[in-house]
Amino acid sequence: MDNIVLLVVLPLLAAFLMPVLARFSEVVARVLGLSVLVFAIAIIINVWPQVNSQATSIAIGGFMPPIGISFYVDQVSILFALAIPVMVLLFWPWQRKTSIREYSLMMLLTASSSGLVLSGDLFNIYVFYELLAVASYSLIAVQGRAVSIAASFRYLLMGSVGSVMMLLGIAIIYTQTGTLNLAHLSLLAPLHLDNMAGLAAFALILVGMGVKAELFPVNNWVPEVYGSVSSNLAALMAGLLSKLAVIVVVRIMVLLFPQPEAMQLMAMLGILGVITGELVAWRARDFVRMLSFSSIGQLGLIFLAFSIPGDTGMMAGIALALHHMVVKPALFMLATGWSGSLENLSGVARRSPLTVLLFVLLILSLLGIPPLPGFWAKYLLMVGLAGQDSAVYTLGMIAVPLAMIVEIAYLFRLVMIMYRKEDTVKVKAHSKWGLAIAASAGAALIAIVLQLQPAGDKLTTLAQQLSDRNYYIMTVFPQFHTAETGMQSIK
Amino acid sequence: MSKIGNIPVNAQAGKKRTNPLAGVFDELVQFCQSRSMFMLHYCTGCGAIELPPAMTSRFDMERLGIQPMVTPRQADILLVTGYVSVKTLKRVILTYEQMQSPKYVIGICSCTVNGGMYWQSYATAKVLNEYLPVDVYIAGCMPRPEAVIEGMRRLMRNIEEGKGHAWKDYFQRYDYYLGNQQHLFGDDWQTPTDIIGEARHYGLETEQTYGEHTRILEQHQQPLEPHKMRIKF
Amino acid sequence: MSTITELLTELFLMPLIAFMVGLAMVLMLRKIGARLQRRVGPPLLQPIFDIVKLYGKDTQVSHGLIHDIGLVMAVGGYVAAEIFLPVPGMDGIADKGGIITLSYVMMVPSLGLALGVGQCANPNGSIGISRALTAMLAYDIPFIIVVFGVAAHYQSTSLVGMIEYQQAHQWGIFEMPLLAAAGLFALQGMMGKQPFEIYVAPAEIATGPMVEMSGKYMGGLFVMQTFQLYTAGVLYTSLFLGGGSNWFEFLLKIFVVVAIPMSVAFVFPRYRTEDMVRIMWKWPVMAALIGIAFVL
Amino acid sequence: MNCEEINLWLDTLLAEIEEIEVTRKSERRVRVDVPASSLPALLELLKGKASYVHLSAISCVDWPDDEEFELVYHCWSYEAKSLLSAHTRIPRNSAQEFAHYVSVYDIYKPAAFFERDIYEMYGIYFESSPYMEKFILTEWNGPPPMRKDFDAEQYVNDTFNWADYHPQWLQELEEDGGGIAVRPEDIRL
Amino acid sequence: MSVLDDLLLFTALASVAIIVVRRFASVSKLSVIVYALATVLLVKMSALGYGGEPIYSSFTLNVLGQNLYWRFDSLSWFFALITVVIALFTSVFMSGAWAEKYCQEHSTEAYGLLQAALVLNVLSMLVLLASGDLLSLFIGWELVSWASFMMMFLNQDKVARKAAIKYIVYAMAAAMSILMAIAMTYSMTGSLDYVQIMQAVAHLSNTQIALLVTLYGVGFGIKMGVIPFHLWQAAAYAETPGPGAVFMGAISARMGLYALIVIVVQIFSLTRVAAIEIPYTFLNMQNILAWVGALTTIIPTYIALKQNDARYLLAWHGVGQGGYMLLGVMIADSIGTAGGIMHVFNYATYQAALFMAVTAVMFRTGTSNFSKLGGLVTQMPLTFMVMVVSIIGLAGIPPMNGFVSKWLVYRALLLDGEPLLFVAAVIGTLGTILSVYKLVHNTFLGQLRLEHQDVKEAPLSMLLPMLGLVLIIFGTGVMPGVVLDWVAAAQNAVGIAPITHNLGGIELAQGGLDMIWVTGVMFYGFAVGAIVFYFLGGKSKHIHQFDNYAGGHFLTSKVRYHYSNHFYAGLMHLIGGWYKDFFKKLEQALVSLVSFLSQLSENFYRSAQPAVLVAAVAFIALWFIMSSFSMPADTGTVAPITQGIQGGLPK
Repeated sequence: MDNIVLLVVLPLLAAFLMPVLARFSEVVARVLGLSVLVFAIAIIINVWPQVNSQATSIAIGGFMPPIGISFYVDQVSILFALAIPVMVLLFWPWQRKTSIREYSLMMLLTASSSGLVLSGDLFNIYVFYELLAVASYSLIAVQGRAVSIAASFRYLLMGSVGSVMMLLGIAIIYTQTGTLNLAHLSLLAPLHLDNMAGLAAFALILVGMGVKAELFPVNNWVPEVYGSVSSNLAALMAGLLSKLAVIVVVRIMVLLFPQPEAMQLMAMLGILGVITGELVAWRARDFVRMLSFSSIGQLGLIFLAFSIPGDTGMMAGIALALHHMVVKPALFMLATGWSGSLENLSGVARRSPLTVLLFVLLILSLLGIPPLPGFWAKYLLMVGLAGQDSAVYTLGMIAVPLAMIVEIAYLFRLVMIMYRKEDTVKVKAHSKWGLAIAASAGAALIAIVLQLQPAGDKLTTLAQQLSDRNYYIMTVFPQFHTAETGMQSIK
Repeated sequence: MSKIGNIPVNAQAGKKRTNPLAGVFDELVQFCQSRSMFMLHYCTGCGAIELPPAMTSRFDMERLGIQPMVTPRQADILLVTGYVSVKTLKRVILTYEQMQSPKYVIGICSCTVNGGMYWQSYATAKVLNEYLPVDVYIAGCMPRPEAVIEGMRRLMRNIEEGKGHAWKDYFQRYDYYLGNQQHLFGDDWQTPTDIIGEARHYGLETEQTYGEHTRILEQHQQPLEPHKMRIKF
Repeated sequence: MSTITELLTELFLMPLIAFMVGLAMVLMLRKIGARLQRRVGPPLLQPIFDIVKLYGKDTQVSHGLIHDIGLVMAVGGYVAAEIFLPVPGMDGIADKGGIITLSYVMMVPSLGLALGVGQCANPNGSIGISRALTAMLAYDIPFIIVVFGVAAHYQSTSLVGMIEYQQAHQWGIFEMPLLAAAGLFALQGMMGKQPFEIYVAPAEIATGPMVEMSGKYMGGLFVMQTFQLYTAGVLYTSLFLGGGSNWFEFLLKIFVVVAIPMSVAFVFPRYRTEDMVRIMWKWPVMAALIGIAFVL
Repeated sequence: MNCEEINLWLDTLLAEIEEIEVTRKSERRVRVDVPASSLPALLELLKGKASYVHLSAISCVDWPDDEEFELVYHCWSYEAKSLLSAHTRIPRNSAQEFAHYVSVYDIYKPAAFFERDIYEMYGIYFESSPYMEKFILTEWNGPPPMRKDFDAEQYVNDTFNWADYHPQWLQELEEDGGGIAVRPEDIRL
Repeated sequence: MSVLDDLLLFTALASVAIIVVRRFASVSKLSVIVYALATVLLVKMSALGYGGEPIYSSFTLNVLGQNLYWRFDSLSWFFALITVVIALFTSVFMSGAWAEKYCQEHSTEAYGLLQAALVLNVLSMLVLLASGDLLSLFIGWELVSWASFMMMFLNQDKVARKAAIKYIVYAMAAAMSILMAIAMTYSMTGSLDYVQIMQAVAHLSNTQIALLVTLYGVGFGIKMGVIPFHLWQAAAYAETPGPGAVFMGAISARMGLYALIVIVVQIFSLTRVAAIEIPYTFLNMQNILAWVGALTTIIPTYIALKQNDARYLLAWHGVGQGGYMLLGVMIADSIGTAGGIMHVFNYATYQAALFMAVTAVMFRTGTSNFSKLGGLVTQMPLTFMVMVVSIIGLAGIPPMNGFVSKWLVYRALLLDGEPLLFVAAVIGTLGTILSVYKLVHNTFLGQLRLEHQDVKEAPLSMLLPMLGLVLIIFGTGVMPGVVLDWVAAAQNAVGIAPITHNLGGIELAQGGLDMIWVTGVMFYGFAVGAIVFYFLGGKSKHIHQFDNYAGGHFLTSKVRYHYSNHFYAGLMHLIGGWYKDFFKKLEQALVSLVSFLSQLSENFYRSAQPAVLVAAVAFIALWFIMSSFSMPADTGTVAPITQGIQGGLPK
């Protein structure tokens, strides 16, 4: 079970070894990156059955929590941990001309993201988050185009402000409780963090992590960055990194800040994200810009879903997150050929009917049309929202459908342009690999439709695990049989 | 020189019923035809001003069962009032052919009788019954309403006595009338009504219906048989 | 329900009576018109003379099969409508279909005539028909409100039931004066006489729908006019004047009912189409609605 | 400028021009004889300067023996309250089909109708008049009927035949000596 | 494997087969066989039509704690029967001559897509009709709206595309409002199954019921095209290629009514809906729905009056008659609902026949624009006969079936004592009569055009379905009892007292209706009229159309002596001013509001210095938080925490 730590260590090592090895032979350096990823996948696969039965907490270096650094591995985090190497492998910059620096940055990215997902310690999360941020700034800058450098600088500014606020949040938490271990903190939270300070801390962490998770006030960088980077990287960032940030924030919220105000704050920001995302996407005239705004909208939806207390919220959130993780990168892969203004897509259905059909399948699922998984996610969200009776959720209940109507308007306006009679198409050919990924994503959607029942059960177990605080505490502190004994022991 | 008054017409042509018993029924129909006449006055000239007084309260034509009608389809009597210029004669003939028989023509004012005071004019048709079979003439350079009503009563008596068959003459001697018309309007003269078809349909044709004038008409007449209701896939 | 043989005699007798009474009504119409214009007016049997003369015509013009069928539907529709109207001693099939069926059966002749005139391919006819249908739209709304009020008041839609109710209680006119007034106004429109006769404007569109009707076609329309007057009269009496217990009283009522709109007709000029619709939707509808307010 | 001054001014002006002769028949009637070529100029002067704004009619007189047509333009002035009729003579050239003259449509708009009338009735073709085609005599394809050399009565006798109106009651009268003094066909004016 | 499974499975396999085979010419024959077999399967289930127990499908789905199942009850059987029969007629109409012409003009591919769209539509409608609980209802609902979008999508020209996208946005709005309503029902009653919801409804508060009914009403209303949402339907249905319009016009919009009946009448039960009082007005919820139905009967019918294209006129009538059905259903007593439900059947028959006739005219003359048509009665007499019979049905005049359902609704309104609703319904019907005559007159009557002299009758493959529909219209008109049995079964499946009826019609104490007698007397009248006409009058002669009274003018083909455009000029002088496109302006206002908001939010994303903005906001928030709470005095509490877990150190 302990070789989970290798997930973080090996890519980190490879990241720093790669430039050195590159001196001797290019080939070895290139192969190293891939082999590390494959090895990571192998580790996860053989750990998978064990985690399925019982979540575990690994104390690194033998220092038991709450002092030492501990990794917490349960079904949710292992799922995302698996997603990281798979997605990086899929979106590995295969082109010949990519420099070794980019490979090592990718390795750094994998290391920091898997660490972020697995770590059970607040400060550890902050460190990995910083590492991830640095990796993504430099990855954007390394594209070499002037516009991407400017975008990465603006993203750097936003990111650094975010990380400073997150650090402040952690500081407040530390002053209040004196510990940084998540399990321990969740024991102390009802006593110490249930006041204004706790709420402030949560707000700061939320906005801090929000930068990476495209949360409402801090997502100005999204359109510029996705517009300027290669679609591989954009797919990776939109698909994977934003979900990781969301999962971490949710885990913190569930464990540390279960009070309703926190959830409503997150819900409010989520609703604003949905509305602004969809509305601006309605005006977007460029394919990639439209995709990025729609991803802001979808992320807002995911935040809103997670902010619903109880199981249904978690289920809706995870469903939406996983669905978005599959669909959005596929759409970005389609953008390899179709970037540029929407008008030069007019009549493209005549030129490549299958790709357009795939595009339609993907956006149908994004919109939530019944047989496709997107619908079940949206159904869970609506049921969750309907269950709550506080004002924010009813506002969400009204805002989400309206946003969906705007979304269908601009998506189907694009489909109309594609199916126009006159054939004035000015698009490049898709990259074979990109098409393959998109097609596989479409196949995944259809597979889920056929396997609806097992997928539903898997989703319910994931949600239970994510929302169950005592289970988390039990696994980290096996000696406390129940949460209450833990509480007495502290007082 | 055409003779007025006694138009040689065989009254029996085109009779529907042959058995004698039907005679009683025909008597009734003839009586009703005389008692209810729908009048269409074509105000070709000055004579028309005499008709409103004949209709209104002082002389009241309705006593005789005469009602003014607007379209030739519904009318029985065509009152040609006043001089008939060549241009108007074309329209009078068209209106006459659109009327449904038994139809009667009453020429009011002496201009229809023999040219009247416009006898010298190059533009007017002098004798009406060369172009249409006329039943009754009412002379007078604008006959007074009493004269008009007297003319009407004379027509009613004619119909009662069974002498109201001038309309058959138009079918039976169509070639003569057509000749006069073509003489005046030129050879390419034609009306949208298919008189020859109608004559054949009602069995009113005689050998005099056809002649060289009808041949001239045949050459340039546009086809007039109606669009038959047919099912053709 | 009367037995089959009785019904068959009724099937034969009712339209015949309708025709006879209708002829008398047409004579009365023309006599009133003449008297108002200080004229002598037509002789006694003039309507019969006209109809026999028209049917006795030797040549008739038809524009096609639909033109003929249109006429047959027009006359046939009214013959069928007569059988729905209860007459003292004969009920016909009034209880098989109530007022609503009757008001719809009365639309069959106008639709049939419209189809027939349509095939005459004469724009005067088409303009006339478009105005006739607009007129129908105009007078049918107050008429339907009146029907609603009456049906609601008598709690039944079959004319036979209504007449019994009125025989037992007072006449309809006393219990629902406003509805009766509105009904009379609608009757004026329904009979298509002078103030609301825009679709037969002789000078403007050459008698509208009747422009291409000659011989037996025109005769059919004269017969239809007789039925129209008779139906209007009998419908109004059975709704408001309690039908007829014996024939003399019944005939007297019908003639009085029909005489009022006739005398109004010859005094008024002709309204334009939109004015007719405006007037019909303003005054009678107002009166009828207030009348209903009292009834409900 | 009241009407006396206008009349005075006009008379003096016209007097100066040689080839036209002016006869003022009365205070409200002036006759001017002018050669064909200068008639439009005169009309322009009248309309522009002398307030003769209304062309009430153009009449035409046929002088077959002088081989000429006489055109009379009747102009009316509201201020001067007087009618000026300008007479002119144009050659008849009865050999060809039409006589020719210039149209005054550009000066007086109503001239178009009068010119078309004269064209139909007398066969004078007015150059550049807008409606030079048959309007009244559409059914007539004989010579222009108003010309004196057209004998209407002869034409009527050729084309139409008369009704010998000799009904029953007239025959009885004639048997016992009565009857019509002058038969209709012998009446001559 | 119940019969329902066979039906659904068979239709699914058939649609796959048709989609695969769509390029070949045999696809039209295949589709005809498919629908025929589907009808046979439905007939096997005909016990439902006479009050049988609902048939459950063996296929159930248990997802996320909800179990979805599918069943057919009498109401859904009634609707399914109409759908499949109309589809059968449409497919027969599509095969044969129409197919060849469409393939030449467009392509065999386009024709195949049309067939595929039709079969997908039928499949999705059957799935919707078979839905057993709210979730399966929603899934079916979405499939139907997307299948009809696919049908509208086939027509390539600009107007059709604009109509299609407007449709899909409306349909999505409807879906969203229904999803919201389902979510709320689930949260209020705890389950999505009809039976449990029915029990739970008893103790729901009035406001909750009002909210649910409004949301469901809006959702289903958009699909039915009731008054505030009626703008999309006419253009969308008129622009679909010929037979598509036939199918869509006849039955597609009625799915909204089916769902409304299931939800509002069966689950929330009209008495409960009627109990909800709207404050400050005399109305209650049921009145509002009834008035929406009444307004929908009037406004679209008078918009149809102004149309200058036959297809648009018929499509606008579709909207109008939809309102009529809603009005019928909303009158709580058995006669009214019977009228409403029967009107679905009647309307499907004659709307399909009318659209087929118009398509036949377009097939022969190439246009359906009134100003280019006229006088086709002599060239296409059978199509004319079909159109006359169906317009008599649409106008609701006795011998045809349309009259029976209209009579039922009027009788119900009379019994209920709703004068204004009664008048509104009558205004709607009169408007139908006027616009229906305009349709017949401008296409078939009047002067025949020169270029249409040699137009032939519609081909046999198109005429057969039309004549079949005419037989149905007349048959059910004379003997409405046949349909009334099914309607009665449907009524008691939905929980309303079924209507007492016999073969001829309805007996009621206060004056019933017996169509056999009424039709018999009418045909006796026509016989008398025919005798008077043919035997009393003399021989008549057919004459040419130029031999016409024109005030002495000689008619030639150069001058078109025909009155067809601006047909009801007199009426339009009065009501012309009342058409202010109120709803179109409302729609445009909404669209401009959305674009304004998006402009507003785009400015947010374009701001140059986001980082500084966020930092300032954060700093202020931080300052506020730091000042608002004091640091905890004794930091001692921290210390003991660690001892408590001392034992946790590594061994």
